[in-house]
Amino acid sequence: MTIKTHTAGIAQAVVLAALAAYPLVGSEFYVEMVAKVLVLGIFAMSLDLLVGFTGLVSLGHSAYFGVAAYAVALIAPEFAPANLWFVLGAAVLISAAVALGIGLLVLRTRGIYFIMVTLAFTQMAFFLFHDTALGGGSDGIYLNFRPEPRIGGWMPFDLAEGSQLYYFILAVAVLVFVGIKRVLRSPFGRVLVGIKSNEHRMRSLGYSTFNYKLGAFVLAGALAGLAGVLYAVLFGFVTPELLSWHESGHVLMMVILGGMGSPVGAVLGAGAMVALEEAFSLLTTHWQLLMGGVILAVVLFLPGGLIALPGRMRQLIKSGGPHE
Amino acid sequence: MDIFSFLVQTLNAVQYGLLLFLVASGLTLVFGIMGIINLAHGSFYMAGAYLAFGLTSATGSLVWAIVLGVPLAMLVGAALEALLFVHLYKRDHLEQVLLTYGLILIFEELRSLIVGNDVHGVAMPDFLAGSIPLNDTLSYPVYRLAISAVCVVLAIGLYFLIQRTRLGMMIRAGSHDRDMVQALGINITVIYRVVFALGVAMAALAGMLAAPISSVGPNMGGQVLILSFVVVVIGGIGSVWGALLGALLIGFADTFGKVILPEFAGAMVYLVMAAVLLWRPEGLLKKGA
Amino acid sequence: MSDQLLVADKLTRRFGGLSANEAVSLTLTRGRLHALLGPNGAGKSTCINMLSGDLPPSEGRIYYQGRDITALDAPQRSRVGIGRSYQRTNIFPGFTVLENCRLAAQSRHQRAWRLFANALGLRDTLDKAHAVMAEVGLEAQANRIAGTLSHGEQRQLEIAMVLATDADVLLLDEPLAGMGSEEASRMVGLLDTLRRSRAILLVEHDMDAVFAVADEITVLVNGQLLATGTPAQIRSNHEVQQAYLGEEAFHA
Amino acid sequence: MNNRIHKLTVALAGAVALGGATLPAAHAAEKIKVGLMLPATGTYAKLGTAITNGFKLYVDENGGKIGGLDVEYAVVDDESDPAKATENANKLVKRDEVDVLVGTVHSGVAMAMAKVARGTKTLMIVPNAGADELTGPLCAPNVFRTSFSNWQPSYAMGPVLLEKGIKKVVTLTWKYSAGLQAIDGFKESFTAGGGQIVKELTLPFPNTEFQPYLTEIAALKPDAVFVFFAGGGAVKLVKDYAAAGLKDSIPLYGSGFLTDGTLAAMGGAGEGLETTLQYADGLDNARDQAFRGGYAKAYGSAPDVYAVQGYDAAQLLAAGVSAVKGKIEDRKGMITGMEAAKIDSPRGAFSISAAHNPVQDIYLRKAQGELNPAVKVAAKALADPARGCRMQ
Repeated sequence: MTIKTHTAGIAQAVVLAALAAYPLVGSEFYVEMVAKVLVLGIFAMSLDLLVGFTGLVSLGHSAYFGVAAYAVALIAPEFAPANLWFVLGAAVLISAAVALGIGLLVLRTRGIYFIMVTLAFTQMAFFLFHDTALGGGSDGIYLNFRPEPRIGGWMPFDLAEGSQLYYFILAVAVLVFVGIKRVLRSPFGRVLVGIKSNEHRMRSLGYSTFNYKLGAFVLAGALAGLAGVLYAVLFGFVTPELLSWHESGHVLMMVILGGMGSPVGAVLGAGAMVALEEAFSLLTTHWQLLMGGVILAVVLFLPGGLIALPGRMRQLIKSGGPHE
Repeated sequence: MDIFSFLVQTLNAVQYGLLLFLVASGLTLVFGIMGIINLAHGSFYMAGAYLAFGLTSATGSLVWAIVLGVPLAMLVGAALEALLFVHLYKRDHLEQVLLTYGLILIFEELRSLIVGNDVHGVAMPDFLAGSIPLNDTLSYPVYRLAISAVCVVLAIGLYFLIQRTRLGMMIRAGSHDRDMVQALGINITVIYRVVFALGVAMAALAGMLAAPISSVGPNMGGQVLILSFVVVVIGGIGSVWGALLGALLIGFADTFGKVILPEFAGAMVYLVMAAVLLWRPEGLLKKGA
Repeated sequence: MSDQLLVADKLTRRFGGLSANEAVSLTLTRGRLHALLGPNGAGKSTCINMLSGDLPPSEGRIYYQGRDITALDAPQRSRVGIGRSYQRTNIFPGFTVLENCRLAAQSRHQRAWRLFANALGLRDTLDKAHAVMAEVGLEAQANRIAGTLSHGEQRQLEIAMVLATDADVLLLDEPLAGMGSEEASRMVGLLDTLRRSRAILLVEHDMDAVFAVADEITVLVNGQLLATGTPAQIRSNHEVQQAYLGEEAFHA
Repeated sequence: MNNRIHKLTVALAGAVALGGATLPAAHAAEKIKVGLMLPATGTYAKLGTAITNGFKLYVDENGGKIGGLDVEYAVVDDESDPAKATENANKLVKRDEVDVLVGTVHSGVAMAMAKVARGTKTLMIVPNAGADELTGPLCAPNVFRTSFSNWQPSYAMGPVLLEKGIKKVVTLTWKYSAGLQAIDGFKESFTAGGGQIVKELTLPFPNTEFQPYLTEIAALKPDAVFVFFAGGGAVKLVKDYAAAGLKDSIPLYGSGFLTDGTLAAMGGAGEGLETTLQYADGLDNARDQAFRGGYAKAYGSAPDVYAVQGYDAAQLLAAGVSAVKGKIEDRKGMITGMEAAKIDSPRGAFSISAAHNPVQDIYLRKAQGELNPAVKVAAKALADPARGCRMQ
């Protein structure tokens, strides 16, 4: 047990070191791609909080991601950089508020109905931005300047510079990762896991599970919003498609691919998804065929996701391999 | 809106609702009886439309296309069930969603590989090609009315199949308690295969019937899929009557939303769905209730 | 009378046109074990579900220490002090025995807002969990996964979880079901101890156990209360003999 | 600028992408690297193929060269997904380090591309997307377009209808930017000439349940209906419109995309439809005939407007490269050359406006079988007003 935690700790440190060193060796494009993976990793971790830990399968998580991204683009002045801390705080608060409003309604339903109502609300949010002039309509909206992390007259770093933006995103991702880990071992987190395991029993033990689920929903919405802010800052372009249910499905896929119920798995899933799409699209224009095949294979043969792969291999070796 | 327009819009709403029911009924059957969420249902609709296009070109008539196409779709459905879906019964909804999402990607790319990305049209049978004049400017296509009629016949047929036949009895039993049905010596494997094939055939039939009045092209399954899910969920999963009710409700919401509240037309369907589910979290006609 | 902890006053529950419970009244008193008897389908589960808050009554009221708690839902009733166990084992099979008990204990002091606190570092909760494991005799199994316990041990765990919630009213739905005789007698011993400081409602099929341990018995038939009284009164009640127990059971 | 070849090695355990080896590239001035960012999958896949074909046809006609330079392609499928657009554009600009970005069909995706092009000062040529903004508020020295602005084709329709004595029109389109901008263009010229828009109907994209609108149109009884639709939606609208019996009583007009590549699928319902576009079938010019012959020979099918736009994108690029005699490091010289270019297009010659949009003739066409032969020139050398464009 301790050896296992030990190796996991070492592995995490190695990965972190590699991520930190990457901008020194990688080209601009791939640095940006890794930054995107980190942003999607935050997004996936936030969804995992619902799907993997609380047992709430949401097909509408892109709403909070997209709303925050739009908030950044709309709050920021057109011809000058905004203050990062202000837009960040405001956008995350807005996502959390939207999640609270939607959560109050959707958490009354269960199972497949929950999946569908979350989808319905995402579609409504999508049409809000797609069909009105609010955020540039269907063509989307630019964020012309990256926000400045100004505190008074002091600017600790500059996001306009690619590698500094990368380190900022990395720092946020690490904070979210550590934060989620801590939340999961907190009394609150233990209750969420209990709800996933047996909600009925949790209620009869005295937990008003609705409130806990709502708390998880809002927290997940806020973190998705955080990812949305980073996305807007990274790419400078926000479009209604960020809110579409396809994006919700996409991030759900990341969670499953990596292995749900584990923050490491969520980040792993985001990385694997981006890498596979990249690799397949280099191979053929019909790359979605391959992507579909991978999804099928993961669901049929690797229910635990990538994170379960080492364990399965170990089992295979222990049992003497397939030939015995 | 004058009374004439109102009546015509009502006709539009009912007609559209019935078309939605046609697609959704197969979904709700598979859903309710087998407990499978099938996102690829829209792909079967698309496959039906392309089948109609191909077979109509080959045989010269949509009628022949349907006569040949429906059994073909059933065969494909049975094969898919035996090869893939049989692995899904013990899995949870999440995995079903993912697997069938993967299938959408595969079907869409296969479509692109096999028939390309062109938009096609399918000719309707000559005897249904006319229109009935409603007033001096507006007339109503006979074909649309014919589709509505087919939908009504199908709804009644489904009712009889489920309530009055031996297969229907087995289906109802299967949907309530699998173990008990097994114990009674009824072969559930066969029932599931038949039900799934039926669901696929119904989606394909919907695609074939809709082909002449829509365009046959890429991604045509996507829109229909979401709408039929909305219908099924509003109606109550597994309830055929619920699907009919849900489909008509959506038909009305969409039609009158476009006319009365054009600003919210895009979100209208989802608004209705959210409202219904907040009022009745398990749909209008919850199964068994 | 502060020792009357839970009072059910004419509880009625209808499902469609059917009455599963019709004007059932009972009183649970501290220090006494009250058994609920009745053939299958008599409405015992419906009754216990109404008391625990799993099912709202159609009519009638429920009082806890004189306070009307009819409107409270299941979690609220648990927090008031009403704990229940289930007929079908209802635990967290994937968690350790300790975590099962710890979660139950945590419910008394939930601290949901302390997002960054370590749940395992909350001493009061942890101590409570260990205490209840010791009380039911599961201390040695603390780190086992609950799903791997024997059936009897899982029933014990279920009781431990209820105890961890500090409930002073225990609603126990067939705690002896499926137990071997040795396990069962240990459980009966445990019930005997638990009764001293609490009020217990016991739904049970094992007639010997019921008559051995109960202070009071209520018999339900077809959703209606047939008789309430001491084991001796019930034993001699003619209606009960007719309707439920049968002559043989008594002369055996 | 050196070309780097990167291999993406993904360590799944850590999801760390590591940069790979760097290879010294061939001398830059000998060739030009063209990044084609077009849809190869999804609804617009067919358009993407036509544009690619058109572009490559010009290059092949010139012995594989553009302005004397060898052409190397880098291709990305943009899936018409704006959510992935910035990253896809970056793939070409930052990973493949292309000299020029060519794309795309979808306006939202093109907007994201333009953002990348502006940020990195990469030359960009838009071979289709009609968003007015691209050569309006978002115009930039390095962003050109060889297709049209949404405003252009429909603006030309206003006077045509007025000339026919049509006074009252209902408009119908999908509620997305392209549709709304097209309707605005029509409205501008039509109302300026005294026409009246009775009602502007919009339906949510990509919904195609037209029946309620047709009923409403029948009740409003306008002199004519003007629409903007393309692809499958266009097919369905025209068929539904005819089936509702409206075709004979209330004539239907549209921006030319209504009948481009869709007439066969309409199965006769589109016969006689009049539309306006920058290209038409059977144009009386030798350039077009040569182009059509070449295209048919190379790809075995007749070209469409999208192929022309792709072909002209290559021509415009060639003008720029020629202007600097192959020294493409001279971006400024290239831009000047492209601005001054007179493109000998199959659609008829056109020049480039100050905002970098074609100044071109718009044809009135009338559908005949599966073709859209020109009836006349509806607007001569029409230039987009380029509102909000401030070229730095």
